[in-house]
Amino acid sequence: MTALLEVHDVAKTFGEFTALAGVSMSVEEGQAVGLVGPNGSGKTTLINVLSGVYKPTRGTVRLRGRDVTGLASHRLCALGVNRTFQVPRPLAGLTVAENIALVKAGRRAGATADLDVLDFVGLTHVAARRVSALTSGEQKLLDLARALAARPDVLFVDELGAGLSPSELDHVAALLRALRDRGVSLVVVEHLMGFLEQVVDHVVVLNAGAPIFEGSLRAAVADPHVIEVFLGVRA
Amino acid sequence: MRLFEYALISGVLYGLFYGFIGVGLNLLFGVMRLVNLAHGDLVVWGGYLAYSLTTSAHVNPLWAIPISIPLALVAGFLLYVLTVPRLRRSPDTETSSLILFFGVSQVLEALATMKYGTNQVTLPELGNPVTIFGQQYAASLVASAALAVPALALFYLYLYRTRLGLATRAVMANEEEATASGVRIRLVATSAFMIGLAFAAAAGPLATFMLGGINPTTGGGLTITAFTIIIIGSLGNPAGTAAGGVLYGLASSLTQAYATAWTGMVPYALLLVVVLVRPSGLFGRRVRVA
Amino acid sequence: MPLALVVAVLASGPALYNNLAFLTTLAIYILLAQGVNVVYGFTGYLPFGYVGFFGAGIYGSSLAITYWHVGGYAAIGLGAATSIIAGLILSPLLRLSGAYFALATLAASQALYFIVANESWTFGESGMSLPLLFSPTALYAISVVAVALTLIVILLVRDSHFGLSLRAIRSDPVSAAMAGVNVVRTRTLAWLLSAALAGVAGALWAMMTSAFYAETPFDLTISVYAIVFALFGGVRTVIGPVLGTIVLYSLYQYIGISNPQYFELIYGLLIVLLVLFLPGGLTSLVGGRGDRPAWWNWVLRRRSAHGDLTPEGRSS
Amino acid sequence: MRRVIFKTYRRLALVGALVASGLAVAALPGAASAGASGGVITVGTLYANTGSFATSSMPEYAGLQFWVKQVNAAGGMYVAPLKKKEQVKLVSFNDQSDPATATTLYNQLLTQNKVNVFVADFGSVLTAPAVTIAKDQKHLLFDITGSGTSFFSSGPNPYVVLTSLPVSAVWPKPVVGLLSSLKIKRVAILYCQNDFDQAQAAAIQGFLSKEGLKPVYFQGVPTTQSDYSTIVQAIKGTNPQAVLEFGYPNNDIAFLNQLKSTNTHFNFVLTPFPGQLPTLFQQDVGAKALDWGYTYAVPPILKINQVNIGLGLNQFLAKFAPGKESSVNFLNVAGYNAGLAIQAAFAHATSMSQLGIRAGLTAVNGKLQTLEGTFALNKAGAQVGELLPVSQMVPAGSGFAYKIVYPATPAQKAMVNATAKYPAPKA
Repeated sequence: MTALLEVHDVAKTFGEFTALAGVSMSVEEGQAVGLVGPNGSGKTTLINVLSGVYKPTRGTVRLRGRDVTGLASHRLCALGVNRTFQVPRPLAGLTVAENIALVKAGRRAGATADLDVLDFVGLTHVAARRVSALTSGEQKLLDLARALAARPDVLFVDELGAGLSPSELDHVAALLRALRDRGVSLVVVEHLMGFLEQVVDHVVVLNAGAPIFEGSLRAAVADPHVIEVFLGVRA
Repeated sequence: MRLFEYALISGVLYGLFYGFIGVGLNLLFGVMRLVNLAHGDLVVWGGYLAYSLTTSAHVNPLWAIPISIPLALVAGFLLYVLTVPRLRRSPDTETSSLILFFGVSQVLEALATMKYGTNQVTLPELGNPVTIFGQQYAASLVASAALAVPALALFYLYLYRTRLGLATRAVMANEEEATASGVRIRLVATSAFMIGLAFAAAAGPLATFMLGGINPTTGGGLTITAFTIIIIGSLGNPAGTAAGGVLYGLASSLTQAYATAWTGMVPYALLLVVVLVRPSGLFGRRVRVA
Repeated sequence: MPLALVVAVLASGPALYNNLAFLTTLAIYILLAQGVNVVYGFTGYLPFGYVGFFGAGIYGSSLAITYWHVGGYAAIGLGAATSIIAGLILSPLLRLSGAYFALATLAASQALYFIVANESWTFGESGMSLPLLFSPTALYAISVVAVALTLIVILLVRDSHFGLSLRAIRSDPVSAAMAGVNVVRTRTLAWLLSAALAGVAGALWAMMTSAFYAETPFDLTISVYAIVFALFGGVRTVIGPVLGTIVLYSLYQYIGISNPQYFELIYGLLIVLLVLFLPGGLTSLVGGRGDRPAWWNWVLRRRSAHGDLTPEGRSS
Repeated sequence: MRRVIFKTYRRLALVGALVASGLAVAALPGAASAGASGGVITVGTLYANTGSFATSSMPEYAGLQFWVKQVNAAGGMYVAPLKKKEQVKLVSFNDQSDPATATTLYNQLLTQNKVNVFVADFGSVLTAPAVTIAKDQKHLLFDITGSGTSFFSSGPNPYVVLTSLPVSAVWPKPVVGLLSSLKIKRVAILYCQNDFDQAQAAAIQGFLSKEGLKPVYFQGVPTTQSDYSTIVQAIKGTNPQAVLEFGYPNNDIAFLNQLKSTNTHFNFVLTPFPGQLPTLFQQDVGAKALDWGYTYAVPPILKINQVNIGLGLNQFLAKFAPGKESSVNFLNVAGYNAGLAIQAAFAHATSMSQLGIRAGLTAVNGKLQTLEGTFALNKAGAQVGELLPVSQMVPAGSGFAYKIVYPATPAQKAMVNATAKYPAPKA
């Protein structure tokens, strides 16, 4: 069986600056993969490339064996790839309901086809409000709901936990687990190990734009190289 | 061949002058993203000042340059205080400024009409023609180029050899980062605004020669030319502005020589080609694509 | 409802004030202001050279009338088609942002002017001269119908998924793309719709004026007026550009007739004050479609000294 | 709750705005003003006090205003169908040099002010919309200087009357006569790409080709051109015996200044506007640079005092600007002359209808002698009478004087007061 998403030697440079040096990884159907690494290690750049915000300088991306390298975001969206943003980017001029209505659902089947996404994330009570009236936690949830409305098979979750209260964190972790259980593949970027633990079992560790470890979260935490990278940066 | 040589030399001379015209705009647009559509009108007002001086005091029109600078600094300060802080609160400063300065340009044109009438005014030629390689060039043309060089050099020194210039470049590169690292945006913006206006007004007397006279409506075309030049030459780059000016001057004089009917199209065609092919300008790295 | 009112007002125009050239021009400016509304209001791109499409419509229809002897309605269609073609050719400009886009469209419109003014097949030097195809009354009636159709189209656009996509793109193109919106295509469609409106306006103008030189159709002040009218009324609303045009263009005509000495000065100051104190336009004063009124924003600003309660629409 | 309030506000606003705009429209003065009734003949016109045509429009307007003052002081204008004199009322609006605005304002004159006849603003660009309106609404237009070829090329037309300048295409005929009398073969022509200048350039090219000559330089530049440096050099490179530059005033000024500042000498230089705007050219170019140049001789250079309507030139100068006769320019005369044409039309009108008024002009066609010469129209309404001789500017004291060196009609031979000095002496 081929992997759902296969990333092969993807690199991205901006002028002389290399953000991604060549990343290969794969995501199986229904798998939840953690993407960790120190600041500036290329996690968000990788997600930007995989979600069509940037075109990669080199490398290929395959979705169910089909080459989707460099496709624009809206095409990827239609093919079942979606994401949330590190700083949530719900559409500020629109209401919550409009944010969801914007996504033309119904085109895809997908694991979340039967889901009322606002109800799922718990935002039904603010559906008529404008985005600017939401708290930052609610905006994060809306960002997730907007991504889910497109019924993705692969969802990139970029630091959804950052800045949330402990109770909100538990709520979000539960949501992600529920998605995983429904069969949505997740790639989760997160600094908070406790949060990550609840959602993923498999992690890829990036440093300086290249993967340095791939395996279980437990093994990663014990890996001397990984520890060095993290402590080195912290020091 | 003689014609080609003449077109090249006068193109370079004109080009340096056009570089001068672009400098002030570069500060306003490059630093603050203010689309100063009144730039050309400010240049024209500098020219009118020279005209007033020569007709009332019968002095060399170039005296208007040192006189206009302090006046423009004051006017710049007032205009800044009255408009910019409010403008910067707008969700889309760039677009709002474009419309606002169109209004300012209308006002300046109206005031010029009221004071000087609608007739073309000219300045007395500075002296006998200058001979270069056996062909004659107007004294004012040579003087304009000669004055443009130190003006461009001053602009360079300001940006690269003063603390304020360093701060200005930081703001140009990234306003948020600059603020975070303690740059006083207000100071940088105010001084850039004032200096930009001073450069514009100082170029006025020269423009009056180069454009064969000025009238209240001259400013509009000049503004577009100035934008073309700074976009060709890349924002915030003094050498680029000079080079953009020279490129424009050469294109203009070569079309005059060989495709006369199309001279009017030169600035527009150049601008279109540059923004489509290389939006960062020919001498810059900053890319501004949506 | 507002649509019916606008049409009623325009239709009763001749009874109030029987200067059909003025009323037709007013209708033409409403079309242009709506065109600006579509591209600026809905996508945030300021088409400073919008007059280029107007000119393309004028010359497309006029040349068709001159060379192919087409009828008036065909001329309107061909005017729109010419503008749409111009819009397609210029669509790469949509890659640019902010002032670069504004200046590039300006350059494009003036480049188009120089082509038209230079060529003899466009009657660039000798001027265009058209036969009379519609009586002034008929032309005005057609203009009112054109305005009504335009308003219907804009209403449909606003309330459709297309309109929602446009608003989303204006808010955040990256996020909109992630929601499945084809940003480039959606923007281009808005751009072409706006071009088509200018083309129709151009064809109407050509048939009204019938004798003109190239400098008039490509005069940048036409762009500026359309933009100012739309802004004054309030972009992103349907009624705003209509109101803005009716009020300001009537004022303009009134001033033109009463001959004040300081016309240009007053108009310039008006623009300056408008940008500084009424950036949302007339409709924002009273709360247009879901927007908070300007005074309410002001109250909010006063109440939040540290700006944590920022008025909406001011995200950077 | 807030939504409801906003909705109410919205309705109120809508109603308010509509009322306001309605008021704005109703307040337009034209709607209220009386038309032709009440024993006055109303003449409508436009002028531009700002913008690119203001320089020419304002003096023309002043000339027309002067005519109104003159006829009214004389107890009014004789109106043949009414068999009595009537006062003349001038209704004028400001079009700011904008042809689109001019369109609505011309229409305003006809529909709201119901003027008896109307007069176009200066030049072809601002006249074009008036020509359309005149033809569409069958209303008599007095076109002072809008000499655009297309206005008069579509066959007989009773509604447009060109009062001052001959159409551009016949205008430069004496220039060619002068060139051939001087045995000049190498002619360089530079023109601005507008109807007025291009038509003259093309006409000369046509006349020359009849003599088997081809211009050594024939180029158009945009009317907005201000930099002539390389162009002048390119012309110089063709070694012309004569250089003809057809521009608007600002083009002529920039071109002549370029010659001056580079000490470029041509043996024969003709520009159209120094003759029409002497004061402006003296200021902006200076007498020295104008010396030995050629231009069309228009009044007041052309001194026509034998007239059968209105004032002769000398009287006009004395009354129009007492003590400041030298400040009077051609456009003042042209504005006044348009008034005379109106006066003649009404004096011989067969009825008060538009065609009746036009018939008045037909009655005196070719017989009317004004300070601009013989007033003669062709079937399309173009002026074919007032042809302009060529004059040369010669040094005189600290300034210069215009000498008429070549006539445009046999009748003008008597006016010739110098022979052309060719080649022009170097300064």
